[in-house]
Amino acid sequence: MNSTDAKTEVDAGRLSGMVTDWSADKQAFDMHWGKLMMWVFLLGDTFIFSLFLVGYMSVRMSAAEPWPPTSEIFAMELFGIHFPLLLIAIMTFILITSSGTMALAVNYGYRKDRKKTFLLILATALLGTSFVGLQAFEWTKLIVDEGIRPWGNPFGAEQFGAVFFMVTGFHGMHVTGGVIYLFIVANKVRRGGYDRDGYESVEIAGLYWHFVDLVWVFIFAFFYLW
Amino acid sequence: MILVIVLVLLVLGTLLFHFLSPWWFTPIASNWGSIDITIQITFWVTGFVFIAVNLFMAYAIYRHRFREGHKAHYEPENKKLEVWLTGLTALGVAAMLAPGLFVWADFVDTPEDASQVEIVGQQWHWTYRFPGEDGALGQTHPRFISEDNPFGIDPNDDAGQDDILIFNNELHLPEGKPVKALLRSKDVLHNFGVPQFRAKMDMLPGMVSYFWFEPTRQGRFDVVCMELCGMAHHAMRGQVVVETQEDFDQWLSSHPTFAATQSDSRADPERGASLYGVCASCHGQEGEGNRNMNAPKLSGLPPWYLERQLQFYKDGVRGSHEQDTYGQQMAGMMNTLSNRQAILDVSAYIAELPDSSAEATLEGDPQRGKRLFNNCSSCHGDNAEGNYATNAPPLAGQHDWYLKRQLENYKQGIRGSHKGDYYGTQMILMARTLHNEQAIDDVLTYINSL
Amino acid sequence: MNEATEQQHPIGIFLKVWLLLFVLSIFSYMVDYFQLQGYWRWSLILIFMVLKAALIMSVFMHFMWERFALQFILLTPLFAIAIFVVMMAWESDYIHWTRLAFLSFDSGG
Amino acid sequence: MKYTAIADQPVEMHEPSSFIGKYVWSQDHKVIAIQYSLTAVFVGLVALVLSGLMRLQLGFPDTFDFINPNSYLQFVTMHGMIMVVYLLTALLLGGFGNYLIPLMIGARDMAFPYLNMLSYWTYLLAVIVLLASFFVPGGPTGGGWTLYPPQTILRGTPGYDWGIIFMLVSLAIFIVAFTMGGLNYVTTILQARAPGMTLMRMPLTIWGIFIATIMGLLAFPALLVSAIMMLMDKIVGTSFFMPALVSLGETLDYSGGSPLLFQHLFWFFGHPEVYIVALPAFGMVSDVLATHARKNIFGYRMMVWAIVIIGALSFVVWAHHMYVSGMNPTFGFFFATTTLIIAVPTAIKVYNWVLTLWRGNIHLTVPMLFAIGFIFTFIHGGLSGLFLGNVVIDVPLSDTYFVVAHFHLVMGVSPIMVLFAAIYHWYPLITGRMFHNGLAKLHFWVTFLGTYSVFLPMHYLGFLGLPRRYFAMGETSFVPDSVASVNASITVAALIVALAQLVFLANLFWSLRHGPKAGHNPWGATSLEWQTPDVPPHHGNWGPEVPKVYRWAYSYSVPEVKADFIPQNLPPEEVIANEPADEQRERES
Ligand code: HEA
Ligand code: HEA
Ligand code: CUA
Ligand SMILES: [Cu+2]
Repeated sequence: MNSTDAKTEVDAGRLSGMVTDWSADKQAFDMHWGKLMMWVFLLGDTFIFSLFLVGYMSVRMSAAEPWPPTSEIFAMELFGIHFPLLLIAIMTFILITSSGTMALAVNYGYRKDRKKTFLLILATALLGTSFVGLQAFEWTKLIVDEGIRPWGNPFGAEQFGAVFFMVTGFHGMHVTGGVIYLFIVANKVRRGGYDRDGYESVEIAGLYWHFVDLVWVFIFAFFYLW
Repeated sequence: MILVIVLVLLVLGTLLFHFLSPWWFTPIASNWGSIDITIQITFWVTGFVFIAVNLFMAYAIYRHRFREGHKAHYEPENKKLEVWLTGLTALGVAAMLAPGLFVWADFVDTPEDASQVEIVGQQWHWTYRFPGEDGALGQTHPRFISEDNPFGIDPNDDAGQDDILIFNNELHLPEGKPVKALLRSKDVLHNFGVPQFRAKMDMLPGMVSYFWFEPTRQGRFDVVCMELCGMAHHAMRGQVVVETQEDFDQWLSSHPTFAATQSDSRADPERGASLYGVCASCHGQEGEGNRNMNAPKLSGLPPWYLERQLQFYKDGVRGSHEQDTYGQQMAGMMNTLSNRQAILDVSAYIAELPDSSAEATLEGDPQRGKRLFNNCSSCHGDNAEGNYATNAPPLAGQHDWYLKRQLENYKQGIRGSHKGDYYGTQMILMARTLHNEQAIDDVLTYINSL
Repeated sequence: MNEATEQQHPIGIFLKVWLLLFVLSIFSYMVDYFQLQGYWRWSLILIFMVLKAALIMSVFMHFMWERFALQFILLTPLFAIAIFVVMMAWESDYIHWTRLAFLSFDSGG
Repeated sequence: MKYTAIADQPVEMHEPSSFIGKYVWSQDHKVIAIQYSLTAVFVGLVALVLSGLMRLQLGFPDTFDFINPNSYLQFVTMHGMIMVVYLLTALLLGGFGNYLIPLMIGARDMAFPYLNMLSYWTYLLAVIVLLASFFVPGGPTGGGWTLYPPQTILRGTPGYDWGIIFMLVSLAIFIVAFTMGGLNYVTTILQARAPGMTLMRMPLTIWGIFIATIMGLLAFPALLVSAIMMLMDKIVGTSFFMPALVSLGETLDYSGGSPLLFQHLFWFFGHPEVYIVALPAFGMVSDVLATHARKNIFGYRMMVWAIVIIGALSFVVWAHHMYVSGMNPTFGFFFATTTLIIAVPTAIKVYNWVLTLWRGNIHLTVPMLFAIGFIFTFIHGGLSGLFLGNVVIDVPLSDTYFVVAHFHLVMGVSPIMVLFAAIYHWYPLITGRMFHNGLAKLHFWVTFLGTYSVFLPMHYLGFLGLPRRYFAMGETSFVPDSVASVNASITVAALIVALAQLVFLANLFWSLRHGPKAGHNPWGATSLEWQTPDVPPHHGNWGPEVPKVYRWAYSYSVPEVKADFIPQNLPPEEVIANEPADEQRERES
């Protein structure tokens, strides 16, 4: 009898290099459940955004009409100087900044430094808000000034508008959701809720926020710079 | 115990069914015998597996059925056996895959000497285009599509001018010559399928797909649409006629080039008017139709429809069925229209007649009629105004007694069953959805109300 | 990671990475500003993108400090995406070709 | 362990007392499972009725007034979509996943009970939206369950405006529901196992559900993305999937989109989806076979790896559904190869099932009957899949009834067989009573023989070249008249089978009251769900102590042990002098 016991033990051991984790009982990862769930969720979300971008790639590569000159369309006059992609650059920087503040927030969270954590999360949320604001501005600019519509535009392939509004829109929704999420977390930090049940929740919120930033990195490269 | 017997019987039954059932591939009519061979190979491999595994299972169930006090054998695994089985299976797979890939390699590259034909799909018809002398097809785009240019050929593209247009669903091909079929769709997905050819492929809007084959047997084959394309998917039929090179050349030369269709000698209503005198005796001066003469209303019918029907009467496509007594009368009259030009002229004249609306003679349930008409509206239009694109004549305003007779003729195959009636065949399938006289009356009552 | 290890990440590294991200973003912006084209543009954009992504993921999201088991299970599925991307690029190229070959886009109408 | 699992909490979780808290807004995985199952079976029956209507038209054309070309296509579409997504996926994962995961791995509940509850109610919303599409103007969509644009959103296809919108929205909602549930299943299986329950000691059921869930989390995004894009094409007027085209004579202002893009996205979801419904069935059937053959599942590790490999491979075979779609023909080589490779791990599973029977001590109980029926139909369906997988053979057979026959045997019958096996197998645990054996046997024979006689002939109609999704064949030169009689007999068989399902449902409800008390672990199974202190298990499942696991789930007929099974949680020292287990056995048999 015990032979089989021993057996299955060994079997588990031979599974792979990740012996200890995969062959553990109870739980595979010594980790907060919420955090693991967030990771898995982000994996799925990665698929969503990747597939959006693949769709974008396909329509763009197979389009017979020329693709609109992105950097020109998003260019801006500032004090008479002509900046391509200025707005986008600013948005990018804002998002990165917010990512930084969030990273610090998580770190201070684990140091049980309630005040700093709260303020940093708040800063992150506010930066996020401004990002959404700028995006709204960008949309209006594109729709009103440039006359770009989801179903067409003066510059060329009509998928341009479609993809732009869909991808940035979907990302924008993620940011908005994230901002709300952050405000809730921040509030709980302020009330010291996490001193009781641990600061992992802050890290989890952080994971989500960094992911939103991560996605933007790809959108920036593929949509605006390509 | 019963289970064991049943399993064995099922295996045997399946085999018997396989060998005895009359339903099997249609006799092949193309060069793709290699596909059939691949299928045979697959049959032997899978057949063996099917029999072996199932009979073994049956035997196991019999041999090791529950017996009191008896205990099962404890064997967590058996490496050797599993490796063997995996290996054998891999072999079996390879045995099926390898030949398949070779045939596919053959399938994807078209021989140099293949002649081109473009097959155009639309809801729910087929049309075809052959390259002219220059051997090249002109470029196309949906934005060019119009009544005068149904193929959407680019008028500025010289290569297109001499393209030969087949504006009906019958395609002729020479025997023993490889053809590369270029597939294009005006609207949605379709699939040009001829079971006897084995090869088939979807056609999509916005791009061009292809496949090649070589007809190896003379005859007339049915084309079925093999990709869901909406309500009348099942009624999207066509014909392929494989014949000798001579017959083919002759058939091809009887069709107009694109240039010809553009510079069509326009019809002359005046001459039409004089010709119409004869028709007026039955159809009325205004073409309003006459029930006592069983003559339908002509005014309000578009020229393209009149031209087609008159041509059908002339060619005996319509009015040749012995039960179609009234049609025969009409066919008899056709000698008064000596040639194509006459047909064009008279059609042009009729098209100018003031449209009158016929009075209703039937009454049914318009609500039910409306529901039933739902199907018809896809082709004939929501207001039964007719639609050139779907080859559907206007129905509104026509005498309901006439429509009723035609529907019944369609249902019984009196009309539309002639192989030359490219569009009627579709109507047969559709008319059958009106299961009884009541249904017909209801639809017509609704049409009257339009 | 549980708290004990968590606190061992010094603030410093986050600040460094943060700075690095800014620099990289500036670079990738410059690529566009100086209107680099062709392979240069492409390779640079991608390099900067990958670097930024890697930094955010590994440091900010603590990915580099996670157990290999987790890293493994989170990264392997991306192969599916990779294959899909390749196939779709190839496919789109093919579609584009048939369009140019058979459909007419230039001349008016 | 720092993050204490609910599973470790020594005290029993408080049980909600109010009816509402207990049965409606319940967070108990078992109640949620029942809710999921009942809803799924309900829509499943709707789809079953639809299949009956389709068969009526095909068997006896031009006889029924309520079926016309439009409604036929609507029936086909809704039938397919409901069966695949709203019945099978929901029942296998939402239903059995929810019920069995915590019980089989020795947890007290799902990792996130609240999320779990939300998941169900979201699913219900999806179902409601779906059924609502029957009542919108124009009726539900008739574009086929594959929803290929352009036709799905163009005039000429039934339900081209409201129907399709409702369908897409419903799917989006379903995906949200599935994600909430899926995250739960994955986290629970990874983190909330009982002490001693290593991954390689989990029953194959859990493995099947586990991998299927991961696949779902990665495959559904593709459907979501394509649904969003199509909604934009339909409502906003974008052109993702819509090239310039002339629909029924009118030129629409779309341009530049690519219908093939949708097909790729759809099948990137669609193929994994078919294995999402297959893998849990594979897992459950393995456990049923082992239990009722009183024998350990043969080659457990191979079985686990087969599941994992199948799951992985199924993400790189999607375009085998598109061999004749007009895509780049060179893809054929790649996808034919990957597709046939999948046959190997699948084959291993089939062999191991059969070898599990070999030298077993087979009790032909009802669950066992269904399990064996599954093996038979799955082999047949799988083998017919190999025809289609081999790209050249697919060319003549694609979009014919051969395909219909293939996927019905392999999906419309096999997993359904497993579902029945599973329902009968776990019925005593869920309700505490035995079902009526005679009725159950009747149900099996009719369903097994009936479905086979429905779908075997369809293969041959496919060889003839009968296209699928055809309202009527009419006179066609290559179709002999005898086909009409085949179709008629298929229809009769199908209707009989459908009626047999009423026997099944009747049995379920009758036995609730009148079935003999099942007692504790009637099948003498080793896995944890049967070892709960009380049957049916209460809220929190385990009483004061969560079980401790000492061995894998297949210690049947172990040598030198008196009883022919050793529960996973039976301490080794008790095994040799295995009185308790032994008496148990006597009592049951
Ligand atoms: C549960 C669902 C399920 C499963 C498991 C499968 C399994 C398989 N399917 Fe199927 N399939 C569907 C559901 C499923 N399919 C559906 C729903 C469709 C239609 C969608 C639509 O268009 O509407 C479809 C359509 C479909 C097509 C597209 C046909 C077309 O539209 O033209 C193809 C083509 O490759 C295919 C192939 C396969 C293969 C190779 C397998 C393999 O995995 C089978 C493996 C199993 C075996 C091989 C049998 C057991 C093995 C042995 C007994 C060992 C011996 C074997 C050898 C020696 C080789 N399937
Ligand atoms: C799980 C999937 C599933 C199931 C179970 C079925 C069951 C049946 N289907 Fe199928 N069918 C599909 C999935 C399924 N189908 C799909 C995806 C399509 C393609 C749609 C499209 O082309 O777009 C299709 C299409 C399809 C067609 C082709 C229509 C056409 O192309 O024109 C036909 C024709 O006969 C048909 C018939 C049947 C019949 C007679 C049954 C059954 O009557 C056979 C017997 C079934 C059972 C015995 C199961 C009974 C019980 C339930 C299903 C519900 C209750 C469940 C529990 C209580 C657990 N179906
Ligand atoms: Cu055209 Cu189906
Ligand atoms: Cu598949």
